[in-house]
Amino acid sequence: MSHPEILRLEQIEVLYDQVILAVRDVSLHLAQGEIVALLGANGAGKSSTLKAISSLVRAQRGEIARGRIFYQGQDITHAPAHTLVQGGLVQVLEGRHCFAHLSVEENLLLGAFARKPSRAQLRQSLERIYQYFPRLKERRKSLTGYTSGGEQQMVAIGRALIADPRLVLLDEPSMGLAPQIVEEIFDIVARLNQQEGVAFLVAEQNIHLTLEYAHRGYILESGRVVGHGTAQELKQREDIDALYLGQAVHLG
Amino acid sequence: MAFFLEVLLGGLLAGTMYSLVAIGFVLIYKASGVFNFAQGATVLFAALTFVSLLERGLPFWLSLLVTLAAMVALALAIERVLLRPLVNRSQITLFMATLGLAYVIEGGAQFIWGTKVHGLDLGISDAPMELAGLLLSPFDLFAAGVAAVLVVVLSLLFGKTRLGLSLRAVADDPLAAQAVGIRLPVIWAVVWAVAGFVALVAGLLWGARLGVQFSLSLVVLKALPVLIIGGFSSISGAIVGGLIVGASEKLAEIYLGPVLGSGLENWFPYVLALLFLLVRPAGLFGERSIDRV
Amino acid sequence: MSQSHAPAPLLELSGITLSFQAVKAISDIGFAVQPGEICALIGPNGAGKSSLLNVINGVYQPQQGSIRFDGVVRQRMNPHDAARRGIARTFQNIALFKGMSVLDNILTGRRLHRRSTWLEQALRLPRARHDDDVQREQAERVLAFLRIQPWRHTPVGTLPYGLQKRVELGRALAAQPRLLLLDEPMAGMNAQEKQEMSLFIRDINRELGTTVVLIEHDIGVVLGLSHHVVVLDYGRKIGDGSPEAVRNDPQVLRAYLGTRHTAPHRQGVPPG
Amino acid sequence: MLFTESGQFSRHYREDRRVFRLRQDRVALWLALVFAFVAVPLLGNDYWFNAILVPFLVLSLAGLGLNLLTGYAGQLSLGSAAFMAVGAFAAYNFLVRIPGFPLLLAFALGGGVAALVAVLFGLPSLRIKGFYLLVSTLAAQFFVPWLLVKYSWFTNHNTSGVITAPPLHWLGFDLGSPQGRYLLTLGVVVALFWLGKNLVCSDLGRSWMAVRDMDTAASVIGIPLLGTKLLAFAISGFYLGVAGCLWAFAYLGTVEPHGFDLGRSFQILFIIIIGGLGSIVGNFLGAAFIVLFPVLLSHLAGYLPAGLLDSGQVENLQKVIFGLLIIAFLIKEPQGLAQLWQRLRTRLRIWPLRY
Amino acid sequence: QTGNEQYFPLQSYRVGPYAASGTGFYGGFIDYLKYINANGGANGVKFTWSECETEYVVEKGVECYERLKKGLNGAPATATNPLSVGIAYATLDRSTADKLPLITINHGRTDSTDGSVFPYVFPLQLNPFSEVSAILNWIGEKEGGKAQLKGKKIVVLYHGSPYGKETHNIVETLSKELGFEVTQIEVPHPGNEQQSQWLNVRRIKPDWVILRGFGVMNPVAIRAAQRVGYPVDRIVGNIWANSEEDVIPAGDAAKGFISITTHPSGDSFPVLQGIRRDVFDKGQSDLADAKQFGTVNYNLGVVNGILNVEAVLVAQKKFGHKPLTGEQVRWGFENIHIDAARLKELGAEGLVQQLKLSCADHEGGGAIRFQQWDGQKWNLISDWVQADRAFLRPIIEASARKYAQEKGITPRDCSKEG
Ligand SMILES: Nc1ncnc2c1ncn2[C@@H]1O[C@H](COP(=O)(O)OP(=O)(O)OP(=O)(O)O)[C@@H](O)[C@H]1O
Ligand SMILES: Nc1ncnc2c1ncn2[C@@H]1O[C@H](COP(=O)(O)OP(=O)(O)OP(=O)(O)O)[C@@H](O)[C@H]1O
Ligand SMILES: CC(C)C[C@H](N)C(=O)O
Ligand SMILES: [Mg+2]
Ligand SMILES: [Mg+2]
Repeated sequence: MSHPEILRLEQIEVLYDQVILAVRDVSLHLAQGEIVALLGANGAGKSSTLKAISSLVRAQRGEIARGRIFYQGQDITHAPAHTLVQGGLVQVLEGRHCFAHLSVEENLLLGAFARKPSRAQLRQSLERIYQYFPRLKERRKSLTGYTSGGEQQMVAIGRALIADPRLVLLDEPSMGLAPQIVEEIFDIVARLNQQEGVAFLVAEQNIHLTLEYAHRGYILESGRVVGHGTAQELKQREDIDALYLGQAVHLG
Repeated sequence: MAFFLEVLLGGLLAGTMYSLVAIGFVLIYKASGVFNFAQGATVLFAALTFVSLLERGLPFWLSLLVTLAAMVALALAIERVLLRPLVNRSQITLFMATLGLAYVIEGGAQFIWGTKVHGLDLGISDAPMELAGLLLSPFDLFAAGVAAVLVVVLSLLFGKTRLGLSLRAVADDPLAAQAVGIRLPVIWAVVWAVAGFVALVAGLLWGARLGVQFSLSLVVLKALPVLIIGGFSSISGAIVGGLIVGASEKLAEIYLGPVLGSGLENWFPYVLALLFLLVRPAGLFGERSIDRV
Repeated sequence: MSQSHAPAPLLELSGITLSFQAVKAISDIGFAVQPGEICALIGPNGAGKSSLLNVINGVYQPQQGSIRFDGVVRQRMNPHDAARRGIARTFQNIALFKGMSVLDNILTGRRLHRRSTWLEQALRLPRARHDDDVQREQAERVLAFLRIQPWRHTPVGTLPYGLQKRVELGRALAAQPRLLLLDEPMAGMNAQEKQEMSLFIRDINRELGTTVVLIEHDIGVVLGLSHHVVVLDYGRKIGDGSPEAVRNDPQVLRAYLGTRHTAPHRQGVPPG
Repeated sequence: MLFTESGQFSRHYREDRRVFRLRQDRVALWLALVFAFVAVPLLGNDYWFNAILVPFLVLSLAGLGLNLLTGYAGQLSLGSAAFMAVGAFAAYNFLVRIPGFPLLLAFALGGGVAALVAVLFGLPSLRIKGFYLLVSTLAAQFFVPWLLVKYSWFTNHNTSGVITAPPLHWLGFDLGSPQGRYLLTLGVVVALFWLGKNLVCSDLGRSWMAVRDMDTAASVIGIPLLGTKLLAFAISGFYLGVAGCLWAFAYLGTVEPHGFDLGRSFQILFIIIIGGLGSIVGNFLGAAFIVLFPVLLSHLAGYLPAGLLDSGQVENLQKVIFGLLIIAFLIKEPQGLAQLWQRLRTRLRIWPLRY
Repeated sequence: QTGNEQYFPLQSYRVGPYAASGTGFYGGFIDYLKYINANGGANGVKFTWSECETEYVVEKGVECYERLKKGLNGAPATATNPLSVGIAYATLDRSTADKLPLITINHGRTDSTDGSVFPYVFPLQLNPFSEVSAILNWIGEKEGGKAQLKGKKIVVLYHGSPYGKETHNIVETLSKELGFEVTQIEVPHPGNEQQSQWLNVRRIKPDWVILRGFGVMNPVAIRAAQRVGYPVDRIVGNIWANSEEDVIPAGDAAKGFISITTHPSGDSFPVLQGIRRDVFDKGQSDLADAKQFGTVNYNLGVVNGILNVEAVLVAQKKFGHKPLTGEQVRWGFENIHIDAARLKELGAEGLVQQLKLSCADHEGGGAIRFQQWDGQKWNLISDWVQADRAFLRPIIEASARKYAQEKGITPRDCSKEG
């Protein structure tokens, strides 16, 4: 790719509780404006890799035991999480993680604060998110804890997008969402990517859908990168499909 | 009747003194979800530090400043040693950690400043004035005023500012808060420092009344029912709770005491709080816990 | 009651309305589930699917409407009664008992089948010991069925997501329910795991004759697995019928599936 | 090969269900019991019995009582001392008012009365959750001593509200000597621990943990929340009540209601935090720590050069260290000493291998 | 070591809610022992001691007791002085079994005055009953004669603990006897909130308030009195509401507050001068805070030292000039007789009252003086006022008999002791 690189991981190793080795050896890179898929079975280490990048592993008794991470050319291996957010690197956590006692709108606002926007800017950003997710506009005053699972997922994604990020780490964005919304989300991803050049690193179980939108992909197994290539290549690799991605189910 | 009013009024004013301690509690609960049992110990620490400095000849304002600095230092230390390593752990764990913290602060304060009883004179008279046939102490009025100011300022801070929203977010889900770029250590340090300031205010007022000594840390037990009636996460709840507890316990002691036996003031607020809870399980103004499946 | 040869429905909801302050989560919904069928609930996010399950097993109390389960009509259930009368369920967000082992979790599901009292158990009287063996055997069968024996003594909190979902299913299954309510049992799974899970659910239905009500967003799975689909949107029922009928209903397509799903799905369970 | 496990597979569920699955554990347990019942009474001295062993055992029992409620059933309580007080004063009244009342029966009934009171204060637990529940147990904590002080009937009209242990006789044995009181305590404690261990391994124990981990899910499974919680309060109250009897009669010999104050409740809470929430051996470990640690420190202070620190300062310092230890435990070893112990055993089991 | 030592196990407290009392008391006690040692000991027998912090907590007190009761390096334990009603109660049986005198100076179980039932317990100088009786005698005097008490209103404000409750019944009895109206109001421990109690006082408008407090309760009471407008010079603090630490925190509100004492403050007594010379000025004082020298709590410690040492000296006359066992010291206590001449020898005139103990009477004195706080120091405002001991004695004996019955104790026959 001719684009400059936005993210590079060099032989990352992630250790939880000083004993559980969740990521053994992951190296990968993303160019600016690229959508890259991170694929792998449950427990392969996708989420851990993403949290390592966004510096959130430490909040879960984990640490990056080895390796280095560069974001826009800077070493961010040990940078505190908030500086990354300010630098345009945000993560959508797996499992929603909304602020249950805050309203939907307050959740979104919090996502925007990192940029220290003016009031007018805030309004504007909010409107944009509500355009993406009209459902959220309806529920804007409700406490997020009482909204449905899918609504919470929208809040989590909206909260990340409102920050005008350069790189978004999306962890299982489709989980619990209705098919229509899933598509919409990927459409939004594609649009942001094309129009504003936002880069995405997406960990997702719905492989086929993901590979449709992604440019490239990496396959993780037991905390290691065991394969990578363009989306096209990956789609064609039957063996990988069978091994890690599962096949269409045939019920007798 | 006049006597009834006097009791009522006295109770209400006494209640605001409880609120002062309760506010510190609420602050921390609201901003980090920590049920901070060490708030009482912090009150002791603040008052003791201040008085000891005063007695060593520092002028009033300088002592205040130095004490404030000490409270900030304490907040930083707590953030570093306690909150940071325990981030994302269960609320019960954090609660228990504050029990340990209470020991550390209590022991530390007395280790540094000794166990002597100190008098503290803020220059506000506690001698009663007669107002429309009712006895009122200027000191009580002053304390009530301070509490009112604190409540207004802190409510504005929480309700109307971005900082306030961030604080509430941290209490809800520290991990997500980090993910949206909130600086947890800073938030915590700020909140605990503000709570330290509130503790100092409470410590000075309580200290002026009781003398500055060990049992200051026990006022936390008076603040608990206040909190529970008001709800853990509401600053105005702390005031309303304080008023309710103050007034009702005095009335109960005076009018119920002769029937049931005196000294019921110690448990009465708890039983009252219990009754409140049965009707409103999260206190008058508290956030209900959300458990949907 | 009605036509004699059609078996009476196991579960019949009518006129269910549920609102939370301003939000109307469910309005006037009614449908029936026949014994032995797999009924899928689908619909956009926030349509009220989970709320409906909560109504069925008494976690939420509807403001209006009635629930007929196994011939008995009620305005409301309470969770405990529902459990006693044979309704078990799993949750959208895994609700396992995190501090306990897999086996213990499954054993809690057997609770209502116990014959000995706590005092007998505390004193280890013979009846309690015999009871222990019986329940343990049943639990082992569930473990074997779901192929999770190797994790028997593992605390569930440390298991991977997919296995946790399976344990949760096991806990519900251990109760030997007549009606099994499953809230997105396959969310967050990859295709292979979804396939396994689908097979489990189908086996439960076929071999044990358990009636299943299931919420699922993967339309492929839904079509492949269910006998009967109910579609909700904004708290209303907008479709009710066989999988094929529902799939071709334009209203359903618009509200839920989105345009690209008209073609048979790329993944998941093909119909048949 | 003391710690070998080879060949010890569970062939029947019955074996799998045993309180201790490994033979060496059972052997160790029997050895420990023999040691405690036979060797200790022969070897110990007054100081050990009166000042260390008896309070250690009683506090372990109280810890178990609270652990059942808090560690297993997940209901936070700061009223443990109040339930101890109820047990002690109830038993006292049985003994004083009914001549010749059997000692152990009085203990059991004392525990029973405490259980009733605990249920009373546990009633709100269905509606009130988490920290808010503290208010209920704190209400008990303040109300009970007040009641006992206020109505002198409870203290048999003693002017200052203090009760004194009647002579300790049982089946014709005089248990008044330090050894006697130790054996009495040990016997009661061992029996109740056996019962407790069975309980937590039973259905009720699982129901408690289910309610603790997620009560909505528990109720959906068919666990009656109120009944389960109340039973936790009752059984916990019973244990604490019996512990209160032992505290009053076998340990101090005399108590006033304020001897069971909030400080004691905290102490018991610390026992289970340090020992390990939801663990049975943890209660012993925690109690041992709570009893021995201050004694050890103040002994150590005795070796400090005179004048360096006066005893008051040592006490303050001890407070600080104690607080820090609690924090350190919560950070490093959230499961308490029980976990540490477990790890040590695992090491030994696989020794000399490391993993 | 020489083996010529007599040991004091000190269950002291210098932290916790009552730290101020403990620090002064044990400071004075230890300083006195040092003073004696500096002057050759008790007939050559030196005193040793070790401290064990109880924090005023009963279990710690018990642990300390058990730990120290055996003596130190062969020096036998002399007597225990826990200065806590709770610890005293908990070690009462133990010390009797161990034959170690238990000294509860100015406090304790009143009925332990009866030495025939409580052979090893000594509520020296002033038991709680004598305390109230003497206070009422003085109030009577003030009102112009005991008969004038009739119809007067008195409020007793007491600490919610066994110590506070101890006098509940006797006050009622005395009110019937003397005809005054009494209201007894409990202040829950620790007593840092007394508004409602004082509002009650305000409603009752009593002629006098007797304050039976301890620790914080005292300054808080004084301030609360001021707040409800009750004159502070109508409050009489009891024997544990009489120190500088009780009034200083109350600030100006305490000016005019009256309390009783058995041991006036000040450092002009020869014995205190001696301590100053031989201990304090040599930098050997136990006090961390030099200002506590000569305060009420400190002086009580000195008095306690004087009486403990006196018991040893008395016993030495009978058993020889050597270290004595607890049992022998007990004999010493029962034969203490301090008259004016002896007081002069001790350099404690005005600091200690005349005392005569016996097998049947473990209190011995029963007199108090009154002092008033002027904002700086205590000024004595009365001479020794005696309690009505003859009136109290039968009540005490009855109570002791009841205890003996409960415990299955056969009382000693005091006529055979000597
Ligand atoms: N906070 C944690 N503490 C301990 N172990 C953890 C923690 N988080 C993850 N792990 C472990 O690390 C390994 C990798 O987990 P990770 O969540 O990164 O996988 P994943 O690929 O995201 O899986 P999934 O598809 O289920 O989300 C797993 O074995 C998991 O059990
Ligand atoms: N306890 C509650 N309090 C307030 N509102 C609620 C509550 N439970 C559900 N709702 C609201 O009711 C609506 C239906 O929610 P429900 O969880 O049933 O949706 P769902 O169909 O399961 O959606 P999803 O597919 O996203 O899980 C939502 O808008 C939700 O916000
Ligand atoms: C002797 C004193 C220290 C007694 C104390 N007032 C108590 O409450 O026990
Ligand atoms: Mg993941
Ligand atoms: Mg749902």
